[in-house]
Amino acid sequence: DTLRLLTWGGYAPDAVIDLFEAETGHTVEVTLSNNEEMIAKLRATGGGGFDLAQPSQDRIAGPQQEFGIYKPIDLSKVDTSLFIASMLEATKANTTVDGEIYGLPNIWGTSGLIVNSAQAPDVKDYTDLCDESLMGKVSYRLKRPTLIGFAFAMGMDPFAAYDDEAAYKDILDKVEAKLIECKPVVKAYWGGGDELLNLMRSGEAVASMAWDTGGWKLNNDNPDINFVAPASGALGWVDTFVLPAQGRADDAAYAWINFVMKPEIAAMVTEAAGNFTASLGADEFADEKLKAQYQSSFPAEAIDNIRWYPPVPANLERIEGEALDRVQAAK
Amino acid sequence: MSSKRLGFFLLLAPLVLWLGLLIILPHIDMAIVSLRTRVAPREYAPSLDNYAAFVTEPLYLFTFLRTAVMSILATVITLIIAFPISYYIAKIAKGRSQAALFLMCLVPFWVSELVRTFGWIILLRETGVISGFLQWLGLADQPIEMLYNDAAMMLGLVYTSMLFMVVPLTTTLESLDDAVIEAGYDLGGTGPSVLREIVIPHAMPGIVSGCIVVFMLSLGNYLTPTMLGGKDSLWFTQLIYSQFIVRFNWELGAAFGFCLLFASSLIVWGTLRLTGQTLERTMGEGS
Amino acid sequence: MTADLTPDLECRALTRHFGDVVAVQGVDFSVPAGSFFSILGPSGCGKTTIMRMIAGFLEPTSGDILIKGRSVLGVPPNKRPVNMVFQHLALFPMMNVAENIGYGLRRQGVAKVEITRRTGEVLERINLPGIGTRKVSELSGGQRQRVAIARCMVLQPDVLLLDEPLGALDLKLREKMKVELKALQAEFDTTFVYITHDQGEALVMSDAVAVMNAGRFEQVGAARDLYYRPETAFVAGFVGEANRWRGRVETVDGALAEVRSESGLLIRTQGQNLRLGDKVEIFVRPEAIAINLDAKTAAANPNQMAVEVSALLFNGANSRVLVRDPQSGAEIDVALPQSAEYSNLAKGAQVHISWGREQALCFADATL
Amino acid sequence: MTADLTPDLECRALTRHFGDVVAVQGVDFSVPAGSFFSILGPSGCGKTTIMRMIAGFLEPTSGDILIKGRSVLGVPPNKRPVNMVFQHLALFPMMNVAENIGYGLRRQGVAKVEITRRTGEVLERINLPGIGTRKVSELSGGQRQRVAIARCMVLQPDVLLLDEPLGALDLKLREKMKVELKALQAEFDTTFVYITHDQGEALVMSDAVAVMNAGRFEQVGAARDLYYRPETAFVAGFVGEANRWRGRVETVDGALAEVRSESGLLIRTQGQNLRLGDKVEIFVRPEAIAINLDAKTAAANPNQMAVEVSALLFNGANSRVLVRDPQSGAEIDVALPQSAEYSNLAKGAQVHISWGREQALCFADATL
Amino acid sequence: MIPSIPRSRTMRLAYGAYVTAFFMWLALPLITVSVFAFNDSLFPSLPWEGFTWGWFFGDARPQIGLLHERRILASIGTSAFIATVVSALAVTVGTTNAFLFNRYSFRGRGFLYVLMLLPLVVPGIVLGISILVFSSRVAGVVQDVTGLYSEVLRPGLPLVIAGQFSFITTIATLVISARLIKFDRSLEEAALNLGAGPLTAIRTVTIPYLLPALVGAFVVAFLMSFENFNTTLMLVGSDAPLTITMFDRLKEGSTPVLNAVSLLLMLGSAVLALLMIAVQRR
Ligand SMILES: Nc1ncnc2c1ncn2[C@@H]1O[C@H](COP(=O)(O)OP(=O)(O)OP(=O)(O)O)[C@@H](O)[C@H]1O
Ligand SMILES: Nc1ncnc2c1ncn2[C@@H]1O[C@H](COP(=O)(O)OP(=O)(O)OP(=O)(O)O)[C@@H](O)[C@H]1O
Ligand SMILES: [Mg+2]
Ligand SMILES: [Mg+2]
Repeated sequence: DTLRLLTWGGYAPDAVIDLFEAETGHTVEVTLSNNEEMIAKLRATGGGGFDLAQPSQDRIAGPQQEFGIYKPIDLSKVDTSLFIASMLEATKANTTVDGEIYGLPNIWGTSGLIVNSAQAPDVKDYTDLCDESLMGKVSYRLKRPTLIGFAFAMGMDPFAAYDDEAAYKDILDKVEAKLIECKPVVKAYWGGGDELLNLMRSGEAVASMAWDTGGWKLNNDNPDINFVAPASGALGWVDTFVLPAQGRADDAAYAWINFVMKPEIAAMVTEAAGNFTASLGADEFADEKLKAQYQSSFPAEAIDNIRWYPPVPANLERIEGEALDRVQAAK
Repeated sequence: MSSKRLGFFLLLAPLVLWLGLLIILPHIDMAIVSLRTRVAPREYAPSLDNYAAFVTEPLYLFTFLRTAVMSILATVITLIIAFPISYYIAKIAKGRSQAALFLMCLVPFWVSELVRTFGWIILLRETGVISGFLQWLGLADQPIEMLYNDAAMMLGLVYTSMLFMVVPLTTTLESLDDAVIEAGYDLGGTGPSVLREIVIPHAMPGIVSGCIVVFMLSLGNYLTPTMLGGKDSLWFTQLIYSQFIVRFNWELGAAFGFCLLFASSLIVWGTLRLTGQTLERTMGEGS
Repeated sequence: MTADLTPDLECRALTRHFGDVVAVQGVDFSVPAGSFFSILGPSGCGKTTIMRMIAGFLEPTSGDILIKGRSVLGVPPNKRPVNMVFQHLALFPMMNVAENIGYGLRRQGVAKVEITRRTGEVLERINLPGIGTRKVSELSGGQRQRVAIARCMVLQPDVLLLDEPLGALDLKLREKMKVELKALQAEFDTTFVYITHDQGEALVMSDAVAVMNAGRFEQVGAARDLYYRPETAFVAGFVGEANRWRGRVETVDGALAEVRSESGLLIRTQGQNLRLGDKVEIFVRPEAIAINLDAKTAAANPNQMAVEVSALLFNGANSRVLVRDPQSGAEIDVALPQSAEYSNLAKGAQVHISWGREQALCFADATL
Repeated sequence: MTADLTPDLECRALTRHFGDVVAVQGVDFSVPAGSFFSILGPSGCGKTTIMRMIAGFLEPTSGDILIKGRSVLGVPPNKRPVNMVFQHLALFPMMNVAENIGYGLRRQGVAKVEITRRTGEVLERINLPGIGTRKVSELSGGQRQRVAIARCMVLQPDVLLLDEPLGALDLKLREKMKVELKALQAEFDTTFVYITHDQGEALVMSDAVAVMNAGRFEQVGAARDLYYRPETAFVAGFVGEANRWRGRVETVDGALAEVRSESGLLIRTQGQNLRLGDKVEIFVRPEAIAINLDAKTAAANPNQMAVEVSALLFNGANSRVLVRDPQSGAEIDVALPQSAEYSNLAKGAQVHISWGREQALCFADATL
Repeated sequence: MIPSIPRSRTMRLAYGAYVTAFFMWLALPLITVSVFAFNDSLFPSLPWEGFTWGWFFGDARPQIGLLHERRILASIGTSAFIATVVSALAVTVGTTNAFLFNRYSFRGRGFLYVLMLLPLVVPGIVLGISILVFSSRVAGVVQDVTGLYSEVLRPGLPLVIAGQFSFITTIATLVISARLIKFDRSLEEAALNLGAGPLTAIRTVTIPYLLPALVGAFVVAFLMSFENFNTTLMLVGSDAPLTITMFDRLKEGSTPVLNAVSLLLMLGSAVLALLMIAVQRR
């Protein structure tokens, strides 16, 4: 069969695909995307066109209720022993709709800050990005992680307000005001990874909100730059496996899941993507340097402080979107 | 006679299929989508809420106006830059160099807009080529940021649209008989007066068609504002894109799409009326 | 008036090269005020080049151009007191008739009312009152013609240049416009310099005609002089129609001579400086040849022969007879006289033709 | 041959309407095999419409077209045994000369070698051997002309239609091509139907000419008949040049009559069915008017008057004198005879003119 | 202001300088992109780290050259495929449209002509979205009624082709019409007169006459399809054409391999352009 995989860059390295194809006889077609586009695309196709997708675990329940684009996972076809049990259970809980499980964890990571410690040693939390001394030297995205990160840094708990639209809106209003106030300091809102990497690497920006992997990548190039878990806590995400509602090659999809969760394969994925997987025992195969970078970014208390995204209720994203638009348009 | 009718219908069929299936029906459908609103998961009700949102939310209106004004500005700048070039190609260059110059105008279109914009990013960024060059010349003592602002975006828009202005302008200017210009001088005209009374009126269809195309391209552009624009340069297409892709709100996105289509048609129609041209004539001559 | 003593336009040793091509070579002429001067020559001989130099669109390579006695070299076209009617008229298609005519006045900063008045006036003079608001595209060919002239005349130029203005018109209209143009010139009393490659136009309208060939003036003179007393073989061949023979001088007796053509015809002629054995060209106009049904009448002429009619080209007053000399096989073009006597002439008829010595124009063969 | 008895082409009561416009109205004619038939008429009179009906591009509204005696109504253009030389020739620009000529043969499925042979043959017949590989754009106007004819002739059509084929050529070339066309027709021995609005072309080449006006044939006949014996005022005015007066019959005496023109000129003429008070038109050709320096010689003619020369239009053999009748103020166009006697005639000279009764063609005034 | 009008030397020089500057400006980003294809660095920007062919031929991390980038190569193939199909369709329909508008006058002709121009004034993104929404709905209806999943109506190659076709056809129509208008109908009549049937006449005379415009329209359509982003973005499925792939790459992090692809494209386009000139010359 042909496995049409809708995934993120780096999650399906060519080397892994070659091994998979050799072992199972399936062929793999990869389409790269991100959370929003994955869902938009599946919505447009009515959950067709792909056999396996990998949205984050917080983006499964809501869209499923709204658009019905996934199909339940048959756990009997999955070798659950390959997964880190706690992660598997958490994901299952977060992706259950009407008693059916829709997602399995694959890769996890965090987002926080990338800081050039030589030039901006004082950046410890999201709100520090608004420091006037960094005028024209900081960058972040205008996306929901920024809203949530700032909310935490401002001492609020947005996740707790997920179910209370009014309270959440209240939080967003404050964050929005902060972001608008902060706007003059920002050099540019980055849109893609390339932009971010170029900004930090060239020294045009000295601090930014970003994913941990980006920071580690830059760290290879310039030891001054590294990922910093913010004081108010890094935001933790888990990218999952889901079956699109109209997928045709479920067998190949399960085969792929079982294949990439093998520790040695998962380690290859980690090397390509830069993030760790939910595969049990993959750490042993992982690159030493990456581990070292991970440990320097995440002291023990920082790991405990990671705030994992809960599932996003359906209507929240609209409110967030409006707030973000207003920030962008503000002078 | 009947074979003539048969021929007519055979020729009409592809046109009707094309326009009907790919332009008209989709737009009708989009109109329908834009006229409903979500009341609960997978439940929609007919309403005008989406249009109301467009009109009542200052952000949307403001973004739209900004986009339109910037597009008009880009069109005007493109026209001003392109006119002397087209004139040079059509009237001053002769023979081989004329053809060569014309082809050189096409060169940027050998690569996609993405690559062109990418090229500008390399040039304009703070640590980019131009900034470096200026420092090397001693004209600047520290890196200069030229990216992420409206000027950069304008540059990108103008650059990307240039061809669509130069081609119709050159074509219409070429059709102006040299003798008519000479007659203008012969009767006592000076450069500016000949330009104002003879050259520009003659080139009007080309100017209008170039302006329409450039305006529409700028208005509908997504890449350039996204890649070159600054932190407050929200473009209306970005708004549409995000409604569809990021916010999963097709209803509002469709309404936005319609507003864009409607308003742009209005502007085009107004321009045509103002200049006394027709779409048929300008477009027929323009290509 | 004393001003009439200086010619309106004078060109002195005017020369123009385009790279290696010599388009105009040492042309000298002067045009008296109020006269109609034509330049007649085949395509590509350099007529337009002269015109464009006078109007200021080309710089002469050498030589001088004087208008009313003042050199205009270096004066830009919009400052020269000459106006030009272009070959395809070059009316401004984006303006109506009145705007076209008023264009030059607007450039001079004449007041609006004044422009309206003068435009109306000139339209009246060209017999087209009230067409001011028409579009150029709504005019007929002849009307455009007149508007183009009016557009120049309203500026009262010292000299009006016309570059084959009738070239684009059809036959009947050309005939009509020829006469009209001459009348307009008289009406405006302006100096006209007129370019054409149609000898009919040049001969009918002009006070003086310059015949031009390959960048040079071959002869300048009144129409009759060119026609009856051409100075070069080129002029003889180009102006009017003619039978043309190449040959060699066989006997010379003072100014009289006998020439044997390449086809073997013996032609008696006259001419200066002819020497035995010279290669010459002989021109005899069709209407100079008398046609007779019997030999007697023909015998009076030094050139006469018995021929057979090979074709009759009936064309009313311009009918021709093609006759064949049985000896040389040469075909000779003879004008058919309008008298009833010849109206029954038919193909194959035996007739006699004859012409006088002085009708056989003789020139040294230039192609030698 | 017996085939010669049926005409190659015959039109019967041919009529064509375009909506309300009647372009062609009840036209009848037949063209004998091997002859040269011209249709002469002003622009827009319906000439092209007739041609297109014969070629099959237009259906007649009524009437019939017969080729070699067989009706071709309903036969599509590609099946009719006629070929057409288009006004602008319509040579295929994307093909070379040989491909152009071979086009019709290829459509007939003739073998390649045969096509090459016949193309070469026809090129030889039009005196252009070896130009087969040239591009159309590399040919001169006259060469194109001949290629266009060859392209049709290679198909050996029964009838060749020519729609103003010389219209696009310049003056000198037209003169030449006229003669050549006639020669080509003799060479191919095919029936030619020729359209033109230039009377010179029609008169010189044709065996028979039809003069057409506003959709109808006014007169069909040989060139001389049309010129000397026009049957209608239109023909008299359109074929050849003429002085034209409108007037009223003042006295009638059998066939003889006296007419007073609107300008007051008294003209003695002759004509059938003239009655006192009739409005008539009188035509007198310029070359029919004799010009005399003294009154005596003129007195022999029934029409004679003393006039003043108002203009001399010198044009070689075609020179004209415009004279003015001092009484009526009418201007009369008189051909200038070629004799030396008149060469000194100048503007303002007092001369006598005269013409015979039979030279003054008289027709009932149609515009009445 | 034309060569025959005398102009001062300063004017001429200034004008010349302006034109030169303009063309330098046009070329600038392309040259920059090309130059950085040879930068021996992971980033296509300053500083210049030295010359390398690695981004074309390299086969080891981190310099994986163009020739070893399966996804990019595949997307070039996809783009070429889409462009070929779109151009062929657009030229075909453009030709029939041109004939329709040139040869027939019928009621509603003017209205249809304006409608035909409409795709030019619809922003690309809106066009893509409207087609996406419509096809999704149709697919939904089809599925509800027949229970069949219609791949064609879901984002993917067919929709990308349809989307690009929908506006490129207008351009093809204009290009072909422009030449057909200049066609002298009497050439076709001459062909009929010489014994060709109506279709043969069109095939042997009209089409050869149109050929330069057909080739021109094809090339223009090909290039427009190849570089289209806005419309494609909304309709693309799992087979991404080159612009989309490059856009994705750019989001992940650009390497000079993108510059290498661009350089390759420029060369390809140059070849196409020369081809077009060669045909037009005929
Ligand atoms: N701009 C130019 N560059 C080069 N050669 C030129 C230019 N203009 C004219 N010539 C050449 O100069 C010669 C004279 O040209 P000109 O236009 O004066 O001829 P003409 O007598 O007006 O002919 P026509 O009757 O065809 O208009 C020709 O050989 C022509 O090729
Ligand atoms: N297709 C048509 N539709 C309507 N009217 C037409 C059409 N073709 C010709 N006519 C009209 O029929 C009349 C005769 O036209 P036709 O073309 O036969 O004239 P013509 O004698 O060939 O003129 P010309 O010498 O200018 O070519 C004209 O009044 C013309 O306007
Ligand atoms: Mg000329
Ligand atoms: Mg006609």
